[in-house]
Amino acid sequence: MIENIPFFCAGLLVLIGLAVIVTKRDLIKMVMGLALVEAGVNLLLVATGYISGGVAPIFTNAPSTEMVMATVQAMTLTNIVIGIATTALLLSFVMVISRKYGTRDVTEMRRLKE
Amino acid sequence: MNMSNLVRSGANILMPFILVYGFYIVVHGHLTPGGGFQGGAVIATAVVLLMVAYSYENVRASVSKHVLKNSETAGLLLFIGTALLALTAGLAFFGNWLLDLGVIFGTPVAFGVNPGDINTGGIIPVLNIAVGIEVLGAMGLLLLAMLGGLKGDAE
Amino acid sequence: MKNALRTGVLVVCAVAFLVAGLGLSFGTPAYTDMDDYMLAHGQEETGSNNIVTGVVFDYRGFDTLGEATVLFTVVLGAGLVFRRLGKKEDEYEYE
Amino acid sequence: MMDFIIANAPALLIALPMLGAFALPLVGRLGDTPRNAWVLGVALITFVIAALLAWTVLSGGPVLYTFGAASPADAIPADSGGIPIRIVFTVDAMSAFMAVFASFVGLVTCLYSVASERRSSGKDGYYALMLLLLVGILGMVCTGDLFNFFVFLEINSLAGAALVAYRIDKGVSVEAGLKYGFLSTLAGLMVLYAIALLYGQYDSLNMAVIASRMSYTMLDKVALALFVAGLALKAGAVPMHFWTPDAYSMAPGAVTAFLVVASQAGLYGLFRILFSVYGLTLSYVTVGWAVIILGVLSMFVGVSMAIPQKDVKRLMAYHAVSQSGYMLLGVGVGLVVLGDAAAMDAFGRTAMEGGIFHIVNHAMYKGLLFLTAGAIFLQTGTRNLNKMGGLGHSMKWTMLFFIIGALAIAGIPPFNGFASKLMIYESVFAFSPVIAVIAMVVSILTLASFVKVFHAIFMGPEQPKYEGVGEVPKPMLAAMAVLAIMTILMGVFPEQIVTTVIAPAADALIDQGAYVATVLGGI
Repeated sequence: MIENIPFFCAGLLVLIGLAVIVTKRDLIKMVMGLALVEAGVNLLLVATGYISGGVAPIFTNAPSTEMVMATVQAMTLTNIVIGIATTALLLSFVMVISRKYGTRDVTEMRRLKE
Repeated sequence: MNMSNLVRSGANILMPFILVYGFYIVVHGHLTPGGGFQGGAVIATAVVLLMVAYSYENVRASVSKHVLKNSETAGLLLFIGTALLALTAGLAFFGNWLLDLGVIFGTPVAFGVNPGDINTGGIIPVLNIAVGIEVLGAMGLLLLAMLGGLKGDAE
Repeated sequence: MKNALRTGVLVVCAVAFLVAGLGLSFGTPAYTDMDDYMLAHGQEETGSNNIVTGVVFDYRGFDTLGEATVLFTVVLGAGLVFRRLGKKEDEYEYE
Repeated sequence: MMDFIIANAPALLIALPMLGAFALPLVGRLGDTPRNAWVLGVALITFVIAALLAWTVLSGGPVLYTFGAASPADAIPADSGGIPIRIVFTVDAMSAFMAVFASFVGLVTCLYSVASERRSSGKDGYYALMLLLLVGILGMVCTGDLFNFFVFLEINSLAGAALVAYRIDKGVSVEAGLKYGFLSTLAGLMVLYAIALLYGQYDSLNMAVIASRMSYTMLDKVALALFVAGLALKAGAVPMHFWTPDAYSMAPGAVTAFLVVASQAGLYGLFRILFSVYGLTLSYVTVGWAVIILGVLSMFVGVSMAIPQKDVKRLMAYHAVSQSGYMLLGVGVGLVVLGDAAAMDAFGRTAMEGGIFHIVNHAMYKGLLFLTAGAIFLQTGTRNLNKMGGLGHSMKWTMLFFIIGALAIAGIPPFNGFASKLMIYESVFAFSPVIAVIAMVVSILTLASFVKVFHAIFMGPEQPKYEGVGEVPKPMLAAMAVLAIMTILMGVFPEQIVTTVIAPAADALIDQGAYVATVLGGI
């Protein structure tokens, strides 16, 4: 059980992110919560690919040929870039909103309620 | 607003090192940790450094949006073009058509630990460079767009 | 009421997201066949010493194209929301 | 040349619109007309390739495309132990069907945008995003790889969010775009978490391999719950529907029509996961009932929220939620009887065919309705039903198209909505009469709602403030006419369409063994 701590950490990060999204009212903080969820998912992805005693899967002057899984690392790289892109787009939206509305408080975004 | 002389001189000195380091990460992507995305991001931090050291207006004046946009488009077209060329070589989309050809990047690699040669990897270094150019342009554009939005300078 | 609902949702999520630690075993995955193949054949098939780069640009190169596309999409999107609107575009007030 | 295109159709289907979008900043410098021609050309070629691909699939069985392999068809390398290593596109009848009508709607909405967005700024970005949204949808429906699915889901979400925010509208559109982008990204991350759970257990990302190794452990159940939650959010089913009215009402008309298809790609993903990845290992009765309950809730909540709306696009958006309930209901009934061959033959297959048929029908008539709403907004500058009236005198064609769309959505013969709803009523009645009655009541409420809207917009005396209002430009009328003709055609010849296209698609979903065997070879 204790050796599974990376998985628990990943789940915990996702949970913290969700809690931030649910409880905070500032749009920027909500986007930060989303980034936390992303970090948790990335951690879970990388952790699933670990093999005990393995080294990074790069053969240039490698210390041994017992290596960890490569696919998840590639997936994590992809997801990191996607995450940066998403965060940038959402933050741009928040910037426009806060300039046009004069507030970032989510409870004051009443214009789309019926 | 301009930062102090010290910061600006430091930025001037660091700038070439950042560029060279980013370029190194891009072209050695198939041998050492790194690759197009990472290297492109490192080069894009040079733009950030400029923005920190000098004012946004100065950077806007010296770093042209058109150059960044062109480099983004060129990188993407090079990327998808390289992948599409595999079709003409009789392989599937994204086939490694430069592999084992013996010409540039085409040296075969055997299994096992080795010191690494730059001219291996087939289309991988080409794609790395393409992605590097694209990420540099895209990150630069994003930063300029968001900073421009911050200053209320819409365009 | 609303707080109770929130807490309930979070508790359900907690169970869902933490269960990964109970089912998987860190360091000793059950199946490793796909990645074993990549480690064994990656150098010959992609010519790249860095297997991660080999996966990113060769085995899963199509994902990377998608990733570059995401970046392109975001640059377009950010450019659009910060654009200066034309004179003929009247901004519609939502009522 | 033809053989080359057919052999590489799945790759070209994605690569061409991508290339078209990447080159748009360059083409856009030449001016408006070359850019519009470029966009329409790319969309048309994509549609032709999708049709070719569908023809190949329907005549010769599912198509495999392995990216980066020496030959596209050999998904499994010689000494890999019988598993695919690279990304594999698995295009079966269901995927091909989705791809064809998605690219068709893409073409039509681009044609409509040529006229409707002619006065807007930033059109290069707009058209590039339209093509990228098309790329996202096509990738989602064609791929056989879970992580690839996630990547295209993100392209779909972000392009959609940027398009929703396109009009800005003093920040209100941007708020809707933020809501859409935020929730879609959250949905995408849930899907990715589930993918990581599956990968950690089975070390594969290929749907067929995972299906063959599936043992339905505790983790698989959690992954299933995350998949359903994420993809139902993306598809806009109740209780995760709150982004739909905002996003659909604030986006430009053409974008809204296309966003309907984008959320249907989420629905496709849900069906693919349920049937092809989990399939019979699933506790299908429980999950099937869950899908049915989602469907009935969507139908009922959607229509009851729609009736009091004053904003015409918001009203239509709630109807979209309500209609997606029919699809969930039909396919849910099929899922409940998945393991029961007799019940499946008696009504399950018909229910699934009805649900899948309703997907394409909904894309056609709802697209048509959103396009007419966009046309009305373009000419009058308002979406408020109370401020409209008497437009029937000046916008006769738009009125005609609106009538066709409204009758189709209410399930009146001879339009296509009737054909698929009839299949759903019949089969669901055999399964549970109560649910069938609910479905019919929802249909009647839909009709009532649209009669009201029709009256508010088109009837009454000509109003002086709309004196200068005339008919919309020809490209917009052409786009609406194409969708209207499809709506009528599919309503007049439902039998032919169901036997040639829909039945193979339903079979492709039901028969999990065939899907696995397509990729892994005969088992």
